[in-house]
Amino acid sequence: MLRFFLSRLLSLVLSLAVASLVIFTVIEVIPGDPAAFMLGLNAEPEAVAALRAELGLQGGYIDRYLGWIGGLLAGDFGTSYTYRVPVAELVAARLWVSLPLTLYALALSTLIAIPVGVVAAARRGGAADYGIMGATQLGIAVPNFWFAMLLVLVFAIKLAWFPSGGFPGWDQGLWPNLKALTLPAIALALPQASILARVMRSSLLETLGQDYIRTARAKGLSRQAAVLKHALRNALIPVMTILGLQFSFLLAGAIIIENVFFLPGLGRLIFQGITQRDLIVVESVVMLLVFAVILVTFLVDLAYAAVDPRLRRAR
Amino acid sequence: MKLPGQLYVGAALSVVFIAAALLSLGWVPYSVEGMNIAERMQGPSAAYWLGTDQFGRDMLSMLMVGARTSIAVAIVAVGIGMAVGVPLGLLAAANRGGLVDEIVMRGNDLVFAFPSLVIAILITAVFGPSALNAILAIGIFNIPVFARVTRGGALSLWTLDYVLAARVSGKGKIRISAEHILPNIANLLIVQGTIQFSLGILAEAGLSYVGLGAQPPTPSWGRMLAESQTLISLAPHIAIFPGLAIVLTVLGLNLMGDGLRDLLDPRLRRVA
Amino acid sequence: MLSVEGLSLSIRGAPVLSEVSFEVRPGEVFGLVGESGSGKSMTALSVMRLEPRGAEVTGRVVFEGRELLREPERRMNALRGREVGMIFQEPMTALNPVQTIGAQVAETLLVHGATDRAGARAAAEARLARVGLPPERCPLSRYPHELSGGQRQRVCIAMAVALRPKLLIADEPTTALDVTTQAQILDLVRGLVAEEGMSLMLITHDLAVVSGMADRVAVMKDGRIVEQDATERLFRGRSHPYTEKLFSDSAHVPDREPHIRRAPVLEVVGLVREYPGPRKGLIARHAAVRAVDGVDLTVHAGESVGLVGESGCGKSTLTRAILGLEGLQGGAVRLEGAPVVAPHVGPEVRRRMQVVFQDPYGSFNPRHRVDRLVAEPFHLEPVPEAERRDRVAEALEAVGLKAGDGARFIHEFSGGQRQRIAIARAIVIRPSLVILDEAVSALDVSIRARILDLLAALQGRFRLSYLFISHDLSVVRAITDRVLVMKAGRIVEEGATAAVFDGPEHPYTKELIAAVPRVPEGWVA
Amino acid sequence: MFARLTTTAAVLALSAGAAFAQQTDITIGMQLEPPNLDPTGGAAAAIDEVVYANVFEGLTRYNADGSISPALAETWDVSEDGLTYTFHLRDGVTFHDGTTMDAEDVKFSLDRARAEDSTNAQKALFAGIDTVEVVDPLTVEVTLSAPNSAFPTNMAWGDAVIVAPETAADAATNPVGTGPFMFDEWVKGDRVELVAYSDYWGEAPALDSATFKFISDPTAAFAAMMAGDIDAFPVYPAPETLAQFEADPRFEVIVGSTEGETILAMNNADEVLSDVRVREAIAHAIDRQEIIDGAMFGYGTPIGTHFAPHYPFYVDLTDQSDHDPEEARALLDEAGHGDGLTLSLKLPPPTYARRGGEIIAAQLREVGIDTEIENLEWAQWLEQVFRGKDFDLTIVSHTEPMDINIYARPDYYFQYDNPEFQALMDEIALATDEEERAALFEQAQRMIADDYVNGFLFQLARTGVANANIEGLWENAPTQANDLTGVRWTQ
Repeated sequence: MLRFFLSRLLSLVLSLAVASLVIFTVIEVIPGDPAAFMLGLNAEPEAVAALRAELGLQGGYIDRYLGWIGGLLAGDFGTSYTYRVPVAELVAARLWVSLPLTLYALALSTLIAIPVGVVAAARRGGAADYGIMGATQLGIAVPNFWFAMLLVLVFAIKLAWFPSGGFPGWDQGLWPNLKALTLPAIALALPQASILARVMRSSLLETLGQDYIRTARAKGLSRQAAVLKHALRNALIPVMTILGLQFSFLLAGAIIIENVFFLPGLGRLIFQGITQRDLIVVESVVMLLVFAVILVTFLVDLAYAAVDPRLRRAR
Repeated sequence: MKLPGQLYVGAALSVVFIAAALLSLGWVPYSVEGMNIAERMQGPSAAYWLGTDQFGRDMLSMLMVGARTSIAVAIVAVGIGMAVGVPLGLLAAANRGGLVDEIVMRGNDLVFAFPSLVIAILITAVFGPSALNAILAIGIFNIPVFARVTRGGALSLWTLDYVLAARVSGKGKIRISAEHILPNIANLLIVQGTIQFSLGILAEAGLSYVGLGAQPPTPSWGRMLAESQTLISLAPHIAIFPGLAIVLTVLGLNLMGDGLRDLLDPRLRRVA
Repeated sequence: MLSVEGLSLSIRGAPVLSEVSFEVRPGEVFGLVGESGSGKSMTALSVMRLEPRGAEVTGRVVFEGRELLREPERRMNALRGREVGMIFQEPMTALNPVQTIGAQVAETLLVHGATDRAGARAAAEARLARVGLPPERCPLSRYPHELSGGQRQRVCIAMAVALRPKLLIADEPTTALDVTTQAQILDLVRGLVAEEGMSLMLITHDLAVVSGMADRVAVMKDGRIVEQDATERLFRGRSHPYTEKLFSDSAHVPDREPHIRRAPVLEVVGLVREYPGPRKGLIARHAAVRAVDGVDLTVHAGESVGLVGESGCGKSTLTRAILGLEGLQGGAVRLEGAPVVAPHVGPEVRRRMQVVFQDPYGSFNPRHRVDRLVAEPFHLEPVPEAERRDRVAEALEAVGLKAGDGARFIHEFSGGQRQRIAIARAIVIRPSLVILDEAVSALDVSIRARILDLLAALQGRFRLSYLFISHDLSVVRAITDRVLVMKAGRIVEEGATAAVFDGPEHPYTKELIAAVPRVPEGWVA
Repeated sequence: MFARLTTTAAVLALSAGAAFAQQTDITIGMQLEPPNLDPTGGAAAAIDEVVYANVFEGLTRYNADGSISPALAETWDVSEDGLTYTFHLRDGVTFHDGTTMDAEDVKFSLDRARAEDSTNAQKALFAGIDTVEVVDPLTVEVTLSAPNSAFPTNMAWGDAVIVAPETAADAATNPVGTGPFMFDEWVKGDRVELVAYSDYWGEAPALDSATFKFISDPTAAFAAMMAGDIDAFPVYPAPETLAQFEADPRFEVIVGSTEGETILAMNNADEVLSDVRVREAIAHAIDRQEIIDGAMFGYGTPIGTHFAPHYPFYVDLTDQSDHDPEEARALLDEAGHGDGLTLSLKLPPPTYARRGGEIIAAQLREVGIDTEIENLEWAQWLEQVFRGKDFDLTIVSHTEPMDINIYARPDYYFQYDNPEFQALMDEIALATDEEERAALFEQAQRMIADDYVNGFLFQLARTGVANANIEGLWENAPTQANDLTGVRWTQ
């Protein structure tokens, strides 16, 4: 187990190093100067130069990269050019929106997809199976921003059950924020739930065909007992990988939804960062997202070993 | 054997849109170039079967030409994904456990780790928004998908006896990969190809929605959807039709992909 | 105890069983013998009402007075595992990989509410001990992937007999096991049946196994019982022609007139093959595992040499080393004098050695036509197109197929025909040595006999030498001139086949030969 | 004393009894979030839209109608030679942190803005200042290097607000001013909250708190207004939905004009566009009304020159460049481009540019000019077009007040170099008499119109939507601001 853990840790650190190099290089190449952007149309060249110096944009490529990495390791993400506020503070505030939204969407998607997938597999070829397969196909096909638009039109404007967007802030208590996150979470959860249901179904069908299910039936377990006790646990293993992937996708992939519901999340922070050329913010946040994704994949691998004894080599 | 109905419905839907795209090369009910503000935001009528958009252009023509953009972007993006991803996957499987395998897999994990939409936005910020950059952005994220699927399929074949027999006949890894491995994972790639194709259309719509896909005057479904958003209660048809076009095309492709998978899946064939 | 009358089954219209009738009396061992595809497994599954979906079953199955085909599912669940136990052929996949063996055995008791949790664990421990897996040697907390094939089958047996069922159905329980393990498992089952007064329905394709176990036996062919009687009377009588053919084929010895020349074709000297041991901690490793530990082996021109050993003895590693597919850690391999140095073995050396594998379904690329498959070795010997086509046609006819078959695809052929095509592929470029790696193990007795005849004929006609690798002693005895017995990477005994089989010297060989089930003397003339 | 107390109690009781208490908080919608809250450190309009007149005040201030009135400077007198301005400050004015505002602070603010390393976006406004002297705590004497009649107006700009030395440094994140509202909280990416400042020197505002919410997506803006999450959206981004708000009694649509002259800028240094006939042809190819209807759904006033129509001395020259495709084609033939011409059209993000661009592209195609549209973000537009001058055509709206003087700067992005016009601008700077300034401005407008320097399209309308029960919001936008001092709920 230890060896498995250390080798994964090593590859994690390596990936992060390569990722930081790629991110910094790509972002350095972006044309457009943040200082000029901030001072607008009629600014004097000296004023722009003065601001550039103040923001520390003058240094060469190498030492700025080392400066940035040094900061990252020390936990100092640098100061945002436009907001003049430590990036860590900015990101923390935005994380308090993106993380709950991601978890809420993931919970919704999992709670719907797992049972639906199991039913579809159990009644393979039946009406329920076709119905579910059709619905999931539709779920995948609908562009989530279009679906979000329709949700807002119906639930926010016509029925006014939910706010049309915005985020009251956690100091206003749980309920108003939950209401604010409901529509975006549904919009995000739809495609993910469809994908998860399909994976659950095919994975369960695979395990149902295994010999040990027949052995269980021969021991006297009913069809349902065999599915729940034996098939389900084995079928959940591949589903975990998909969950890991979906978590990382949702964390950053919600840019469009955050726009439609004007939520102050990580996605919009990156998008604004790019348009305002607030490069220090973009670099640090993308780095954080890459780290989150690699960490999640790492945790999924560990969970794999926990669930599937065959992977635990060093017994 | 699963009813191939899925395949027929899927194929029918996909053919309709591909035909519309091809037809639009030659003939289009109304030119998408010209505008006439006077006729704007009209609902479906005899003259304009699907109504007109906010600039008075005919929605049907816009959708047909838009189909061409979406399908072109998706096809080329899948092409990139396959052209680079498949050889990488075969190489990784051929040197199973070796250095090449490790590098390819780590590279895959890394590309997967990058948030795809953010990278698409970065690419467009660097090179400016255009259909080509959208293709590039979507294509890059297809590579790891195909690499992973190819490697998975190839690994299971390398253990089979006929590959050993080929090695005993003195064939090298490259020749074996080409002659024996690739043909036998072809159906796997076809199925994955249709799925990535449909995801490509969704991604193009997403990018255009954020203003990063094809630029005016080339019509694109995503941009039509984005521009129609604010008019949704004023002229709902402008928002409904592009959305429906995307949904039906992606649905058609996915159904076809599923149908193909069941048709080509050897396991099912043997049982029947 | 159990009486089956007119049992018929068809899947989507295709008949699988027709009018199968037999009886199993209390305490009796009833044998069901037949080749693959004869429907014997389907009979067992139908009795247990575990037949596949979409199958229509008719007839009557009466177990202790209850008409099983009419029983509601709930009552059948209560019966399975408590009154009727079943074990299957493939132990490697019969257990749930993510659950401990203790839990899986205890489950049988828990499902039927026999005892509480603690009671179930105690019973499980007792049962596992009874089947030869005492807790001190094999704790209940072990997982299936940590046990050998034989141990797993013992767990399956423990599960099946946990509640002391009245009837135990065993569907080919030892086919996938080594001969020594098979003997132990058969003894265990015989002991259990006798001790607990269970009746046993044993399903196998091996006549020797059934002769040693069953009181009564029935022979099945194409879903029908062709003959059924007390074991000894049936073996001696063999009234039905199919039964007669079954017996003759399984005892068949092809007539060969080996003319062995002195020149050695294959020389293997002191061959050593090591695998890095499993890692311990981050860097350190356990000692390297020596799969092949200094093996010497020679095959003379025109000779058939047999290499026998149980799974895990290193014979397939040795084969891959001889074929030059993997590097060596010691010793050398010479083919007609030319050294074989992996992995880049020159075409002129490779051309003289070809191989036939075990699994007919995995040996061919499904996308290629047969003529292209057979012509694959020509990669080593560029030959003009016309000559290549003739040689392929000649090879196909030599193995008993038609030249026209070249245009067809592999999935259009039966298992036996595919093995013929594999042989055609092996001989098409006139190698001097053909290695047969478990080449006939997957075939039914009747087809095996024909293939062995073919190999004997080809050896004479093309002056081939064979290296025959197998775990099936009776086949090796029938076709080889000399035999080597391998255990844990070493050759423990070598000699003329008849001498070794009649008077084995090494204790392991003795044990091996003793473990081979044999039809009692005199039963078969 | 007692009498006053009872009346206020009565008023409170009365209102408490009314259907619901007089609403005293307001939520204002804005499309862009300010990068920071220091108006002297950045040019972004969003900064002024939050803090101007609410948090910060200058010596003078803009009113709703564009006129200037005294703010922190009660009165000021000008020397004969127009060089020395003596400002008499109001007494008893305090910053939000309680410190008093006096001449020292004014001197500090002006010196800070005109310093060498100042990052003030409008440094040019302070270039004319020679010296700033503190006479006494309530009097400041500013001497200019050259007379400039517009100096009091310049002091009304957002960039010229008065800050205290102690709090100037971190004004970006924690603004401390003298205005009626104090900075309360800023949730980045979502909203800024202000609360009323109890000891404000002037008349207390009707509101006691205000929230500025940032919604960039037009659909989200529409949804937020419709759902009532936002009370007022002064610069509303989706003109196409205004028809619905007009039809809804709950809302009131406020249409005013801004200082934004929207133009199709042409690169006068480009060898094709340097030919006035080509520029005139382009001007005639454009149909202004179709652009206003198509892009802005009818909101906007056509302009024939670079001047805001709501000024008295605006000259309507639209007929000089009326929509005449025949004339355009003739001019193009004359200029030798009969067989067609291809030009790049680079568009910044706002909807007037993106939609206007598509319509203009179609109109130019009618007369044989093909355009390659390139949508750029602001940063790219500034880099390529504004500073790099690498463009043929672009569309942008200049929202600074009275900015016709940009045509006197040859280095400006459309690179118009006309010495005659530059001389005219210097003359205007010196003129102090109103009639004389009006005549000179008129002459300036005609000159750039005759030269067809750019395609003058329309004055950007200020389309705002607000809850019908709100009054006191600015209709026009003489400067970028959301002055809440006069705003109140009617019921």
